[in-house]
Amino acid sequence: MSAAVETHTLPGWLNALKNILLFLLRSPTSAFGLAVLAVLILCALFAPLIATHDPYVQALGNTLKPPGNGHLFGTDELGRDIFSRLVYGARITLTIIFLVSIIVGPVGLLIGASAGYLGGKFDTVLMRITDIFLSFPSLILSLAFVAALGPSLNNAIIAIALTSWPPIARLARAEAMTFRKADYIAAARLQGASPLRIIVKSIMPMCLPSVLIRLTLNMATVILTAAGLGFLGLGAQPPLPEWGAMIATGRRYMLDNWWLVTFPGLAILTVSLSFNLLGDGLRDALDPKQMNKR
Amino acid sequence: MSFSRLRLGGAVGQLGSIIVTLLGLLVLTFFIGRMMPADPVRAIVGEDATRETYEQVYHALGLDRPVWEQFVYYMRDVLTGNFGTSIRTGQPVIQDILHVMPATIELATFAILIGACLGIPMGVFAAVNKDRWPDHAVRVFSLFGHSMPIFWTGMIALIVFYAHLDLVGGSGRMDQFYIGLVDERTGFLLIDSLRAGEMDVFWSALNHLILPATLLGYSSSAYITRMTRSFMLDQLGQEYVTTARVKGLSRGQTIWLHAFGNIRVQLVTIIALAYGSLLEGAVLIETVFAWPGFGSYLTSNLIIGDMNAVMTCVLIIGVIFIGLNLLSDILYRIFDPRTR
Amino acid sequence: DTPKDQLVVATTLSNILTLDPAAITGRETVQVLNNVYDTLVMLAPEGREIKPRLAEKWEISEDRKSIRFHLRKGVKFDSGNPVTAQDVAWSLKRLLVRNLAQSSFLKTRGFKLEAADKLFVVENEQTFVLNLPNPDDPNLLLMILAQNGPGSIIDSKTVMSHEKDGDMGGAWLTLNSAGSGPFKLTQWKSNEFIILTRNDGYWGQKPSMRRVLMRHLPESQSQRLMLEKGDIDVAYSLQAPDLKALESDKNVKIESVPGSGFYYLAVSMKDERFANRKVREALRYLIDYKGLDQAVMPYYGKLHQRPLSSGFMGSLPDQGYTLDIPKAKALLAEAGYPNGFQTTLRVLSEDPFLKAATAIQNTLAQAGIKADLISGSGDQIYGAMRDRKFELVVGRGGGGQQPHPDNNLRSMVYNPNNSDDAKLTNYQGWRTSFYDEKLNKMIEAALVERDVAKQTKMYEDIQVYIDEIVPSIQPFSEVEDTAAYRAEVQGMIVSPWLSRFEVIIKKR
Amino acid sequence: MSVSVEVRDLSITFGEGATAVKVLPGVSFSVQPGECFGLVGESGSGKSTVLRCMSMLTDFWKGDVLINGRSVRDMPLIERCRTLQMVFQDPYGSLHPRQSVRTVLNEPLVIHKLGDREERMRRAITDVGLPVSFLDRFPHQLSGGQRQRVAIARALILEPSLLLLDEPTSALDVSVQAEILNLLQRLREERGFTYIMVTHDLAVVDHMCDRFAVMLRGEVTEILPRDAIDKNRATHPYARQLIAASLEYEGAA
Amino acid sequence: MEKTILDVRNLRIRYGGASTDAVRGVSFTLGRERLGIVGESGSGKSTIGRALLRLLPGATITADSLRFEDVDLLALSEKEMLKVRGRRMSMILQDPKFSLNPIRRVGDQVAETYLRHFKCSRGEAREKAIAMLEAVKIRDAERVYAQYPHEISGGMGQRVMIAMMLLADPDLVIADEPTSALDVTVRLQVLNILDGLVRDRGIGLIMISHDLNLVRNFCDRVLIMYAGRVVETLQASELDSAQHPYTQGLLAAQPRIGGSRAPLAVLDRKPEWLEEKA
Ligand SMILES: Nc1ncnc2c1ncn2[C@@H]1O[C@H](COP(=O)(O)OP(=O)(O)OP(=O)(O)O)[C@@H](O)[C@H]1O
Ligand SMILES: Nc1ncnc2c1ncn2[C@@H]1O[C@H](COP(=O)(O)OP(=O)(O)OP(=O)(O)O)[C@@H](O)[C@H]1O
Ligand SMILES: [Mg+2]
Ligand SMILES: [Mg+2]
Repeated sequence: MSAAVETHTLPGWLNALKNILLFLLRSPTSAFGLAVLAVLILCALFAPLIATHDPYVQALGNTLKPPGNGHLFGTDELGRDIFSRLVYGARITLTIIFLVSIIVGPVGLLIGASAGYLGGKFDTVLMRITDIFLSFPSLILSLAFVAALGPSLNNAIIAIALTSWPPIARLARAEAMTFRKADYIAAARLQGASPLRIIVKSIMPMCLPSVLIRLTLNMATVILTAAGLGFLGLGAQPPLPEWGAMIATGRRYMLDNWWLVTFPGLAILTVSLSFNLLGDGLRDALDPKQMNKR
Repeated sequence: MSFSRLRLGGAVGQLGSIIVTLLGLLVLTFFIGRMMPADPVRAIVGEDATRETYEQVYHALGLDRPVWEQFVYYMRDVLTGNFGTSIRTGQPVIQDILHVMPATIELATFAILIGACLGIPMGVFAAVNKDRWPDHAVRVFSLFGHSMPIFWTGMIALIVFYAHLDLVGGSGRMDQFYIGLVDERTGFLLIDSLRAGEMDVFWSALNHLILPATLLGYSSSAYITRMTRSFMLDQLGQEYVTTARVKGLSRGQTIWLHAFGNIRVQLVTIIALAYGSLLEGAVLIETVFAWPGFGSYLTSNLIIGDMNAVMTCVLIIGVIFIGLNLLSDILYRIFDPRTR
Repeated sequence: DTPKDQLVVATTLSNILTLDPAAITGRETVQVLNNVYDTLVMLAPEGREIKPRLAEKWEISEDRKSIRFHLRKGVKFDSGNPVTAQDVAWSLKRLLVRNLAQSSFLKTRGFKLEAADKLFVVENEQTFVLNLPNPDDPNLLLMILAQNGPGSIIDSKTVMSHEKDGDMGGAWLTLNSAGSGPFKLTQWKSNEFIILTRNDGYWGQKPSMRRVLMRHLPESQSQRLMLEKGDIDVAYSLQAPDLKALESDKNVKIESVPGSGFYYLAVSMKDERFANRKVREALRYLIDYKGLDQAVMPYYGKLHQRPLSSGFMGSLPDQGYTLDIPKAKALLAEAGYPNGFQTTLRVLSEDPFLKAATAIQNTLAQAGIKADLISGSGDQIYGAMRDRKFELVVGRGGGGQQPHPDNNLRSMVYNPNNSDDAKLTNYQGWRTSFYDEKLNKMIEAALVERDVAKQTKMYEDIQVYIDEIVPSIQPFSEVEDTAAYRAEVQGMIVSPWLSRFEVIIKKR
Repeated sequence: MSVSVEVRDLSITFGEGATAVKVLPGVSFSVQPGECFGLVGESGSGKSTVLRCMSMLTDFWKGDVLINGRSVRDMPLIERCRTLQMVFQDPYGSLHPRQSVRTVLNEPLVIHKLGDREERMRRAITDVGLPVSFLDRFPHQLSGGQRQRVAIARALILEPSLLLLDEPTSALDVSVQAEILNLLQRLREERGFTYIMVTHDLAVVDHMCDRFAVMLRGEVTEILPRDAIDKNRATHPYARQLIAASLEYEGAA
Repeated sequence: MEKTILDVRNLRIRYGGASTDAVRGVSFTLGRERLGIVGESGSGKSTIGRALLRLLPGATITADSLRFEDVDLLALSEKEMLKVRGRRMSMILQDPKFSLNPIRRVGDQVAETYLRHFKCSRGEAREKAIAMLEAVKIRDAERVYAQYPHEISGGMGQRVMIAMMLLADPDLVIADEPTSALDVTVRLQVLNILDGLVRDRGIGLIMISHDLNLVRNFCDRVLIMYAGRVVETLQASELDSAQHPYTQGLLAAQPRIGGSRAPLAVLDRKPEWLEEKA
């Protein structure tokens, strides 16, 4: 313990971030996840530069061309370049992930942390609501919401968000329950901090790592759910190049024109896999248990 | 999914919370049903019906009453055990569900068996070899299963194993011309066909089951593997494991006699949970494989606004989850002396 | 392979909600009932002329106000009860009592339940007289009676023995059959399968199929794989790419036959932009008829531009409209929209609708009309149309089940009352808020014209007039029904409206 | 600014119905201004519970806790916080792992809207014998003893008059314990704090406290002056046994 | 000191991933005696204990000599090690709350040691275990045998641990802070039992602790550790005349019953202690 006092020059959070990144890069699998994520972000940012064609322009005379001949991944049933659509699709995927996460993270965190910290009736009511949403299979719940609100990308995002906050809230609550008895919370109460202040300043930061991990792993699920909605015709509307929708329309041709579904399928698989790997790596990097270790 | 969701409070509060949850589920479903742009009347009377016909059916379905009244009537019926008839099939909803549920149970049971047999050993193996190559290999293999868009892999598998290699049966629960040959007693085709002594039907059913079940099993094994690994890591870090080793137990003995014994209940819980979500959530694979199961029943009824059927399905899902809650509570009581 | 004496048909059963003839909707159900129930008369699979079935012969009265049917002797229902004129009258009256989907066929022709006993008259066991309430074309009524649903003759004794709470056996008939057709309904599992078994007491030629299995297989690719392997005999819901691929399989035959109705682009004339005739005319030039016909519509429909099905009395050849962007732009400019406008285009999220809509969206854009696609389920798309809350729709419809021009015209352009409250949702004219008094009169007059030559001319005139006024609906393709079947299946009648399995044999 | 404390018939029950446990059947004692009062007893005897009740961290107890004659129940939150503070047993658990020392010390100042924050923080941190540069450290960069000092600084920054100390040194090494005990001793001399100190180590009691209460299963069996330890002048059998064991353990006669 | 049981020379241990050695060149020998190891938290006491049983996966252990009776601990394969662990050398872990498998009966856990090392039936192992439980002065051993860890008190749990580790009659027992989680009163009882058993069976005992009072009363010899090194070795009785300033500081920092209330002496850690040799 005497040796535990080290000197750090970087600000705390930056240093922590650096450490986490280094940790992730050390493991080959999470490094892979990071790399794919980086590629995805680059694709989304520089889509116009990377794409070889306009993703929306149809060429009815050039439909269903196999990969090659100027079309890296071939063309679809309306003669659109699949590679370019995939590249632009990265934007949609990222938008979905981003929006869902920034809705779900804070909402789930706040609900869960409040329920866990305050306990009692408040907890009971919130957790019943959470239970209700949780006992609904998420795909079906999103389906219902999308069907109710009308199919569109935004509604799909809302629907997915609606279905993904409960597990996060559950997790945050479980974490909060373990912290609510901690002495530093008692100390904060003794200093006169209001419950809201304690939740925001003391409980939420403690739940953050596991919520972050969960969110990352959730992103994989979000991608799959969005794709599933697209597959069922309830996600992004044509002509948007959403990957799931691309598979849904492409599957009619898959027996003869394999490239229509294979590339979007691989894209979904790779991105979802890399988010899973990343989340798994983060779990090791941010493990709250390790963090609390003395 | 954290399994803490299964650990409801004390036995007394449990009944209350069960009722509240079920009621909440129904309210939510009812609300969604109201918001749906689906028109059950139109489904009944068709596109070309006259206004008069439309209104007659509208009235007959009770849709002209205030919403709360409809809900109250519905609740009253449910409490007396009457779940109504489905608009889409014209049958009592319960009868429909008794028909679709076995199909799904058959699929899900097979899937979960595959998932557990694959997932548990892999999870233990990964935990024991944490951060070494077996761990990474298992991680990639299992997360792969977790990341597959199952509708895509399903289609690919169908093409490869059915169309090209001809190893397995195609869509549906059995070959077409066997349909209707076996009386539906239990609804479980494998059991019914054995009882009837129709071995051809049995093999055909097995042949059709294996592919979707394997796919589902693989994807749920991912979850089981990850959870097993992390449970196992928790246990392996415990001091009692060291105690066991100090006593002179070998690694294998420590792992299987001590550590694994302590994750049994958690494992059963998450497997039950995975099973539960397979029962309700295999919509996509059921779509791809034309499997006449619960998921597609619920989905198709949802889309046309057949609310009697949807509400009953949702109730059943609620009951399944509550059942799982109870199951895991009971298991904890049985296996974990600390909770006795 | 499938057994020699069984027929396995893959199709989509999700539209089948009941098998009660009074309540059915949709062509899949008609296809099932065609094999279970007999009608008084039937339409010949080729040419669609009216042929005897249960009625050996019939006479139309001089004043064209009644039809007398003479029933075939010795025909029995599958229960063993004889088929009598009472059964016929009962079956028709039942439609009005039940007042469900199929009742509209009679009600739109003025039949009312109160007058039922005067309209459906049993002269004796073998003779039935149908009195028409309104001046009408009796041929059209014969065509309606030829269709299963309104025309199904049901075994009244058997059904009434299963009556519950005055439903005239409705609950029982949902799942069971009581007809005199070549097959009887053995089992129906919603969204799964329907099993028909041979009626050994059938009065006509004995079917060679012992059993017919209609299997719900919505996935086109699955159907194709199974058809290729011989696991099914007939495939009904194949999509274009799969049909195209199957063309080269010599074990498989593909047949397209005229269906009913059209694929069209409809506008809502409630919207002031589309109330403008010039705008509608511009839209006429913004559809790539040829391109659609070649790239999108094969197997689903064939090029067609008039609101009258080809082959019907008085039908005229197409006007020959083509995609003409400059002309459309000019028309738009005249209408005051030189830069186009923003709108929405609703469409079913299925083939070929979605593809057609995507293509139309593309051509509209070339004239500056930016249409956002809204795709969805039937309720979302046609529901909006029924509520008159839409801008553009790519849809399908327009009558034509009865091969009579009136059937098309009423569905497409007729609109007796354009007020919102009228809720005449069965008229697409009303749905699109299209109202033309003169046209209504012309349609009504043509129907009751006795002289066939005159009548034909009148229908031709109507089409010319329609072309002038530019109605709210522009067809671009005429519906075709397509099925693929194993080459050994012979005697296949593809059109679900007319399809019967009784003559099918398998030659191996 | 020394305060007197009076605890009368403090009782508390955890749980409800069949599972209810009366943890404190009724505890009474009083503490003079400026006194250091010890609470000893076996593990689970309710020592911490008494402190948590006094500080209103647990608020469903019965009885009276009077500070300078005023019931803690009647004190407004803000005033209560500025009258009594608590130091917890486990220095590893009592600091928020994600808050820097500065945040830890700043929070109470913000809540109580006190000015001169920087100045107050500096004073607090130097008072507990840490360099000012430690303000920017996080708990994981501190040793156990340093953490405990920060915890004490946090308690001091609101300038309370009564400190409740729940085994403040039992998680620490002897050598570190000595530093903390010295610090507490010094602060008491300088500021006249009143301490109520829970511990299980009679040597610590002997070193720090003026009087102490021996608790057994939630009850105060006996209140003894400090010098009763040495000669084991306790009368209650449990108290005698406890003192005897401690004496034997120390190997001192 | 009749015979050397353990001979450790220049033991160095480095945890995988750590940048410095946790134990840096520790040497000592052990006969049939009770050896105390004291030192502040983190000085490497437990690490030595665990290293002797080769329970540190991923750590690098080097030593000039690491002999236990007739075997070289460093050279043993994992399989051979299984015969040493529990049978010939065992270790009493600190906290019974965590060191017992929570879902197995304590008796079974004790009997498991016997079953593992001797060919015998379950019944025999059970008898042995009960006898051993009685030997550690557990009243009503039959009943306790069937209880689960959460049902017994800390003191009992610690006795169960002792019984479990002594059942196979090892020659060397390492006790890693066996009583630090216990109340003073219970602590004494447990120590007395341990002391009695060691005396009766004549085995070597290494007592790891950070409590000077404890080693003073229950050990023959004491190693004082500081930062991974042994800074001083003393007879327990001569503890008060320790030479090393660290040891002296520790002794002085301790408050004593009846001691003066003057401020306690505070350790002033000197960097050169890190380098000094014992
Ligand atoms: N929130 C609670 N609910 C139920 N029982 C409790 C609660 N808090 C404490 N107890 C019980 O009250 C008793 C006294 O606990 P307390 O923590 O005050 O003991 P203690 O004397 O401080 O012990 P230690 O020396 O171990 O800290 C214990 O038996 C404990 O189990
Ligand atoms: N698994 C590990 N990985 C890396 N370093 C470790 C590990 N376990 C212990 N250490 C480090 O090794 C050093 C010695 O630890 P050890 O547990 O032996 O100390 P100790 O003397 O037993 O302390 P205590 O009195 O707290 O039990 C410490 O600096 C500790 O941080
Ligand atoms: Mg305590
Ligand atoms: Mg240690």
